[in-house]
Amino acid sequence: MTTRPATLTRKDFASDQDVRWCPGCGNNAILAQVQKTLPELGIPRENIVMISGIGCSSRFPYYMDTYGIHTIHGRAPTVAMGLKCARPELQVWVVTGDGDALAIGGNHFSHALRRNVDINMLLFNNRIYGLTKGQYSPTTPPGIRTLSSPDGSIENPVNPIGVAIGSEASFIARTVDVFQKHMAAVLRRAAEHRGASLVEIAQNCIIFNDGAWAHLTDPDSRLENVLYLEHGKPMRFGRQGEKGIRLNGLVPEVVEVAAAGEENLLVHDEQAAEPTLAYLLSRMGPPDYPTPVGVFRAIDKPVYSRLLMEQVQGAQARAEPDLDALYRQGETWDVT
Amino acid sequence: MTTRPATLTRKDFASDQDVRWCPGCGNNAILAQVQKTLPELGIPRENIVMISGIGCSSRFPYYMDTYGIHTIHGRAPTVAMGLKCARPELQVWVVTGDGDALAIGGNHFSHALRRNVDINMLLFNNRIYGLTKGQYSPTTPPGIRTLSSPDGSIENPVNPIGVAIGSEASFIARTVDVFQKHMAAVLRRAAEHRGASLVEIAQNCIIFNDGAWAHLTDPDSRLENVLYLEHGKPMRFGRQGEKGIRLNGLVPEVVEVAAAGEENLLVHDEQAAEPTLAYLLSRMGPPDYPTPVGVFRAIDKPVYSRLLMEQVQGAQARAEPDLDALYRQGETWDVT
Amino acid sequence: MIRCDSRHISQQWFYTTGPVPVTGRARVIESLQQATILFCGDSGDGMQLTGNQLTATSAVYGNDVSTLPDYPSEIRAPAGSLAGVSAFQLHFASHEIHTPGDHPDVLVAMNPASLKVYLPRLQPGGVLIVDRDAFATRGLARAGYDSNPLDDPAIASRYRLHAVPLLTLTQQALEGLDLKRSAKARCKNFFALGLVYWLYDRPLQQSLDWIGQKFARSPDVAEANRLALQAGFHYGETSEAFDVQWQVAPAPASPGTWRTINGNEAVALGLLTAARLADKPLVYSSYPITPASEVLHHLARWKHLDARTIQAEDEIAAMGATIGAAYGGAFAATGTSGPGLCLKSEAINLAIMLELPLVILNVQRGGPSTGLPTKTEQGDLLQAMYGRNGESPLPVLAPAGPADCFYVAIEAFRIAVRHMTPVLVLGEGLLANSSEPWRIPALRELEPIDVRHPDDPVGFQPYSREAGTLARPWVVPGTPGMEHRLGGLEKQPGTGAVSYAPEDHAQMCALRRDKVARVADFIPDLEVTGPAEAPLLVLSWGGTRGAALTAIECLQQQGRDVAHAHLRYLNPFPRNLGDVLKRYGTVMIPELNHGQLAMLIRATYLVEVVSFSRVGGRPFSIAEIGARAGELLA
Amino acid sequence: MIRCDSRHISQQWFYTTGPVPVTGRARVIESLQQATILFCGDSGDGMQLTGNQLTATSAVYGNDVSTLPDYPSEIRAPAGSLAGVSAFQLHFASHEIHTPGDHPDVLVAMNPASLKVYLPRLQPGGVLIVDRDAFATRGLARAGYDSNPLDDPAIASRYRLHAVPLLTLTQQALEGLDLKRSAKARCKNFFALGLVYWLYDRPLQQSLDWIGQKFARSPDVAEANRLALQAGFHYGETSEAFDVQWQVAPAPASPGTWRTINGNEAVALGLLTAARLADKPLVYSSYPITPASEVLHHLARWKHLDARTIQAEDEIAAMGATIGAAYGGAFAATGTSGPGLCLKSEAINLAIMLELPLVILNVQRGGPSTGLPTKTEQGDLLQAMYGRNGESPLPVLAPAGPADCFYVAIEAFRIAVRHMTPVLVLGEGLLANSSEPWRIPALRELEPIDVRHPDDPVGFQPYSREAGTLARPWVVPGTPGMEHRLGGLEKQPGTGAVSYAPEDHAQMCALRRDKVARVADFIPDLEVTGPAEAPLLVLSWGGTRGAALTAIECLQQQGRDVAHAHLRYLNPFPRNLGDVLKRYGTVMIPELNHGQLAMLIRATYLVEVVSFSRVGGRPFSIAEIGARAGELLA
Ligand SMILES: Cc1ncc(C[n+]2csc(CCOP(=O)(O)OP(=O)(O)O)c2C)c(N)n1
Ligand SMILES: Cc1ncc(C[n+]2csc(CCOP(=O)(O)OP(=O)(O)O)c2C)c(N)n1
Ligand code: SF4
Ligand code: SF4
Ligand SMILES: [Mg+2]
Ligand SMILES: [Mg+2]
Repeated sequence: MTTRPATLTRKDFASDQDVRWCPGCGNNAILAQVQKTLPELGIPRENIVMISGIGCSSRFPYYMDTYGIHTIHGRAPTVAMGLKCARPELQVWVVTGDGDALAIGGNHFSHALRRNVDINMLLFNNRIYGLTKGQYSPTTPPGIRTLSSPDGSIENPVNPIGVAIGSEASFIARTVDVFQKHMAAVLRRAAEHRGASLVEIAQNCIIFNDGAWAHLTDPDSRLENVLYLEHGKPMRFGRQGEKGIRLNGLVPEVVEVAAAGEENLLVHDEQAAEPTLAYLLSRMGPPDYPTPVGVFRAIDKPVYSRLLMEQVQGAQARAEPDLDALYRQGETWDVT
Repeated sequence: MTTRPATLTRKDFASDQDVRWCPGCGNNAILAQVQKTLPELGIPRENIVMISGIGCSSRFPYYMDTYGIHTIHGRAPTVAMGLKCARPELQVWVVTGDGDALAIGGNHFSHALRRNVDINMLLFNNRIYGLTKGQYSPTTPPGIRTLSSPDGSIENPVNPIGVAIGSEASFIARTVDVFQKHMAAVLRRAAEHRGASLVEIAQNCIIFNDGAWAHLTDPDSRLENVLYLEHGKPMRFGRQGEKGIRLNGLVPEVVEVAAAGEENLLVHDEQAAEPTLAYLLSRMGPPDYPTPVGVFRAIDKPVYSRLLMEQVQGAQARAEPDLDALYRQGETWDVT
Repeated sequence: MIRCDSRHISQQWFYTTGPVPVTGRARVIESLQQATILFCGDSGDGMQLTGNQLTATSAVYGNDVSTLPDYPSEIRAPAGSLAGVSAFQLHFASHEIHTPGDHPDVLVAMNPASLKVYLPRLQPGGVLIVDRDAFATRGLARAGYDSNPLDDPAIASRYRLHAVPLLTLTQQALEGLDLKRSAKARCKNFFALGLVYWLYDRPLQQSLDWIGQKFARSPDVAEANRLALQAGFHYGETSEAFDVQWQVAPAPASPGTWRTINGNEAVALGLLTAARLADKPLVYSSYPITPASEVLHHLARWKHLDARTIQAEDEIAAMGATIGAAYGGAFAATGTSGPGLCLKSEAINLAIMLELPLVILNVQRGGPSTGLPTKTEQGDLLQAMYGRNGESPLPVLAPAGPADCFYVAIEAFRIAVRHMTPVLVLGEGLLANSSEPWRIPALRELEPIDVRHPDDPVGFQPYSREAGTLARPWVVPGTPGMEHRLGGLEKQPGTGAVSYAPEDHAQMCALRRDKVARVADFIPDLEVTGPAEAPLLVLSWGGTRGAALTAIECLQQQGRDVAHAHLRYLNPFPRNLGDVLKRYGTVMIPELNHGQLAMLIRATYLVEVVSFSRVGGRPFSIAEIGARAGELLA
Repeated sequence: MIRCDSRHISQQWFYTTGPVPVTGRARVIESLQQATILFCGDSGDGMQLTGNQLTATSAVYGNDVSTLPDYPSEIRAPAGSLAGVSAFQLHFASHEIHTPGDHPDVLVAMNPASLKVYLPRLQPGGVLIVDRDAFATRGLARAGYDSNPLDDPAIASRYRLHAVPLLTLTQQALEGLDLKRSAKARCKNFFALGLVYWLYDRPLQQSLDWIGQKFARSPDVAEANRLALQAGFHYGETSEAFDVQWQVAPAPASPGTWRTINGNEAVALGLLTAARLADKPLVYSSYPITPASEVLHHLARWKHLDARTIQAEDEIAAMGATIGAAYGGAFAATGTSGPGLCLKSEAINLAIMLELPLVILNVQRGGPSTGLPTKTEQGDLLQAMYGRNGESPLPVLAPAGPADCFYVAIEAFRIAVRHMTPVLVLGEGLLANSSEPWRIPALRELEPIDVRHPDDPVGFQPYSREAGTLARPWVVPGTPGMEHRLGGLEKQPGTGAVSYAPEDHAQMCALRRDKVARVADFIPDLEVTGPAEAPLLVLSWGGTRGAALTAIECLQQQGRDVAHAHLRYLNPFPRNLGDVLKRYGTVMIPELNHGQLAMLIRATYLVEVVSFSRVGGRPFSIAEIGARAGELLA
């Protein structure tokens, strides 16, 4: 046994591998935040496991001095599910990209959320395939020219949050690679949530899709374009929070708070009985709306990995764990 | 060339294979409706292709005297996509089940809808794996005991319509195996829609999940439990349509029409700019709400298979289709 | 030890006799050494249940038994249709047997369709019992008969035909009871069973008790079935039609408690037992597929023994979950069949790179593609060996019989943990569904599986090697100070750090190869039944063992100079295999494929091999293997 | 014809001479028959571009050329790091050559990291040009040098070291221009190129023109690069340091128009050409994966030739779409690499059952699992043959060089359509990325592919057979009166109706096997280079051809009695292969795996094979194959 510091610091979570992302890649900022936030969760480092698929984003585990597996393309959630069922006490993180989670891995992504396996998924969305040098992904806007769409992409993108809602997710949030404090807060919420948590992280790929999220990060326009969701609070944004969101039937509209009156603004509710509000928010974004960030939804829901263990324990309470007896069930006869 | 009847009849669509579903299986009723409806579409039989995966439902193509492929488990939408890109003029149907489309095939199902490939998908939802003799499926309610969940299923189901909305589908409808006229109308709408159409068909598996849809089919309670969606009409149901749906914020509520006034009822809009209404409707069902059937959503949206051909034609308009020239692009030199 | 009696003599490959003569003499009691009975009828006729009853009775009576159910592949084909026929074949004997038998001596056909499908199987001179009542025009038409086969003199002369009005007799027997006619009709299978019980002079008690338990909740139905069973027995006794009764004495069996078991239940029990032998939970993750689904169904019922089952969204997910569970330190296994193995292949390769211990069960069925889901085959051997990108070796085992599935499952985990490698078990539809008696072991009789999870961080390297086994350390998350990352990229030996260096790749590939080769140091030598040198060796693997062994033992008893050996370990091969092969003039390999093991043997040992291969979705018969071997000896 | 000159003599396996002596005599012009140059530097240094320029110039000048780029696997590793090194090797000659060369004669290293990685490759006595300016402490540290290697006397004595201040000289040369220093610095690769041009006495014009076009939009950058290029050339001339200049004369080449092409572009052009030869659209459906992605990128740009590309959501979808497109009557192909082939395997089996014509391209990379994505290997041969459940044969072809990829792609479609079967093409990372000259064919020179879509419903059966090829009819949807259903379940021959009958399954399995075997009736016999009988035959496949052929031709010129043959068709084998093998004492098979072809040959022909196998992510060198063959001959 090596003796380890009582309280961990960011350094304890940095592995000895040198980080091999492009200089200026948003992944670097995300790594820094995760390394900064994990020690604050007070979970022993050896009980944390990082599982990723394949992609630039999926190299993440190599840089974290925790347990981890760099698996294969799109399958990280399945490995995480198996691990969690074997070792429910571990804190299991999945790190994935927009291609890894939504192209080849779409099915596992969706089923992990549906089952509400107790894992935390970080989806680095740079709206491109980075590692394979720049093809469009399921989140790439139509018309974008890439190596595989020289005349512009003809594919209609999905929205990770919409997919998560369709998959009945119990915790859904969004943050941005460069929103340091915000990301830290969201990560903490995700870690604390019981069940599957999805955090979409808008991440900039400076090489193949630079500026995909400029409207959220550009210092000048940022406040105009970002809607910070806060549970129980009316939805306001703008430099001085002078703008707000009001509901007209099922259609959200941007209003001047002064004119509309704060009391008439839409109030955020992470725990709404139905995901309809979260869904409505997931549709908001440029050009007509600000882009919501923060926790869209966080509800309590039966957790697969817990239910499984409850059934095991329940069965053990009902019946002796007697394998010899199991062998003998049904017709038997004795030869002497 | 054989001479064929000018106008086709149901018989023309029945293959010579005897139908091998359990007597009383809902699939039989669906087959009858499809065979009855297709001739009315006025499409030459030879231009219709039925593509299925694996499952009881997926045996469908064998019984239709059209072109068809009984493919492999969960992959039918991919085969349909390839066929449609090779032969845009064909009418391509996909027949699938809740396991085929939402378990192993979930990713392809979702991507076909996202791309809006011009195919018509019929999802026979019996909320069970029939062909493999009765395991729970992604649409099986929690707690149900099956061969693979003897202590009750611990999985949290998805709703095919919710998944389709998360996948940005352009046409979404629901009908029931025994609703003959209704199914015919919905099938016709699906066939006419440009782009991917999804029709969820509530189907009864009398062997492994009998009565899963009894609340929709039971003659006594049916009118109480079914909400027939009609574009532009207020949402009414009940024996004499005495009940209606009213919106309270984002929450639908069941009201007495007389008391509430028809003008205050939620009016159905298949073409709403945003899918929020369709999503809200997809959440309705027992115990608190009637179950909506009919067309949830039908919008115009760029169609993948058309865009692809447009890019091809566009390129051909711009450049000579000269392969010899293509060989010679870049540096060349002559040896004499 | 097996004996070649009339049943075998009647196989034409012995060139000796023709069919058993159709005698007409007064009733006698003949004693036989074995018998094969086939019940067939519509899916609704309860043939599986009937067969299982005769099996249980015969087993409890002390015979050796071997059974093979034959389900329709459609869930429920139209009543009376050929596709809807369901059958159950049972072979029981007064000596050790290894197969469900070739051709039945007695065929019980409950309707025309089943007669049409199975009559060709009945051996000439065999007893044919049919329900005459079912041979009305409608039934005949459904089966595609244009005339009633019961009126066909050819049939009457070729077999001992008994056209019994089973339905009528059953209704009569149940006259007194106040039950729906349809309910009474459903008892006719018990009438038929009773008749067969009489034919083979079997006690009714076991079935009477079973009926009592089974229908405890509806006593009148229980009563009806009891009466039907007894009536059938009585009918045999009284009816003049039956002139002979047979007795098959108990077989010598090693002392202990016995039960019958099929391969799917045996493998499920084996996996669970392996976990228990290491004090581990079993995590079994699978996506349903015929014929492997049953393994999931069994384990799902055994949660009280910490069997944690996951029904994954597909085979890829099932494999991924198995990897995750193994990384976590559980005993992790997954099960599937051919098409599912295709889907798992990429993730199996990840397991090979991660060097994690886990078991992959592939219950082979007819291929390629969806193929013949409910039929048996041995077509996935080369896929098991090579169906992954790059050099990706793993150990491959194949059970030799239904009960052996139990021991192979344990052995697979033993190897997986000892060498830190995924292990692939090649089952077969045949073994999965057929049953044989199993001497129930006591858990304490079984050798524990010792598992080490190092927890000393000093000098820890995730890819260091244990000398003998070349295993790397199985360090599990939660171990302080030993945090490490695994991945599918190539590694530096020792540290496991990602490396693209040519020498590292070469060394890691060699290590993975040698590690699997090392398994051979721990497995038994190949044993030969028969002469150590001979003109012919018949080498079998998997489910062909029964037919091959029986056929060769018969030949040996006829004084032919031939030997048999069986491969349970397909990768690596037993160390002595090469030497064994050299000692025989010809090596014949019977397999249900186009010669896959033959190909491996030729490539590995450069020996000429006679591949006796067959793909028909059916197991080999003793007769055809015997016949082919006979030719080679001639 | 190849010649073994100083370059080869210097390979120690000729046991003749040691390194070329480091001379100090006055500048002379030597004429060589070939040269190998390696440019290496940081990913940012533009080494690929530099290498391509020298390639184009040399090709246009008339040399035979062969190149091999070596990218870092990280997208953009930290500047100056070992992981960030990018290199480009070029081999040009006055005669026909088949490989990018073993050890470079000239190594240009733009920074310490690249020197560290590639110096070991430079052959003793070779010319070493480095940018001295880059060898400051920071750069040295990043590369893990604790002292400056340029001060290491060992290096200076072992190689002809030229530590040139490339950066400074470039900045000076561009003094006059008003450009950012950084922009000027970026021109230093052209300075280095100019110096190499001088070394080999190459004309600048081709590159000057290219610069003009490339930087048309920023004339000042164009000017800067032009000046740097010329300055570099001038530096060679004026600097006393360089005492010798080399000339490599043009190689004889068949008349026509030529270009250089790499395997990925060649295969893309081949697929498109095949479709055109049948007047069909090409539907190419793929999921990006290194090193196959480029094929998708090329075809996506060729829509004007009716190349319809689909970027699928995964490899399974790509394979499914390919099946759908083939059913529709298009020429359908998909491309992937190892892990993707695993995922496609289930759907490939469906294509085998449906008997649809399509092409699957698998560009092999280092395995197993994710392995070494950017490195070359031949590890997927057995997967291609057997990586599917059940008996699932399909034809397998492997291109022998970059340009051959074009012809193999066409041949694959020809076979697919002729026999109605999926065909698998086994490419390699090596061929995908390396280029060689290609004599551009004229479309009309190429034999059309004749396709029939029957449209006469009379007597139509979907699974009827054409006598010679055993193909079934390719009837496409839209054909009136011929509606039919296909599926993955086993079929009745002829009608194609679902059937589980044993004899139908046996017959269909045999048909699928025989159909693939029939391909051998249509392919050329195996040709041998060298004696028809000899003690040794070296048998190569895929990308090993170049090194094997060169090595054996050299041995032959030394009068050794050895022959070479190359397999382009891996399933089925050419009819005469068995006879050919018999004529040689020993058969040696070099392959980049653990002996996969060797195992097929042993199993098929029962001949002893010396497997010379290697897995290091690197191609074979001429030297190592020559050396091994030499041992076997000794
Ligand atoms: C089975 C398989 N198919 C394809 C690939 C190639 N591949 C690696 S990463 C990747 C996409 C990565 O995109 P994303 O998940 O968005 O990650 P990013 O690099 O953008 O962070 C692909 C197609 C692979 N490694 N494995
Ligand atoms: C790759 C693969 N995995 C598993 C199976 C086994 N299988 C066949 S159908 C099926 C599920 C069918 O469920 P559903 O799609 O709901 O069809 P249903 O029978 O209920 O109509 C499964 C698991 C298979 N055929 N192929
Ligand atoms: S390619 Fe893009 S995503 Fe990948 S490391 Fe570079 S910047 Fe980041
Ligand atoms: S099992 Fe269920 S779904 Fe399948 S055919 Fe029978 S009733 Fe229909
Ligand atoms: Mg991405
Ligand atoms: Mg279903």
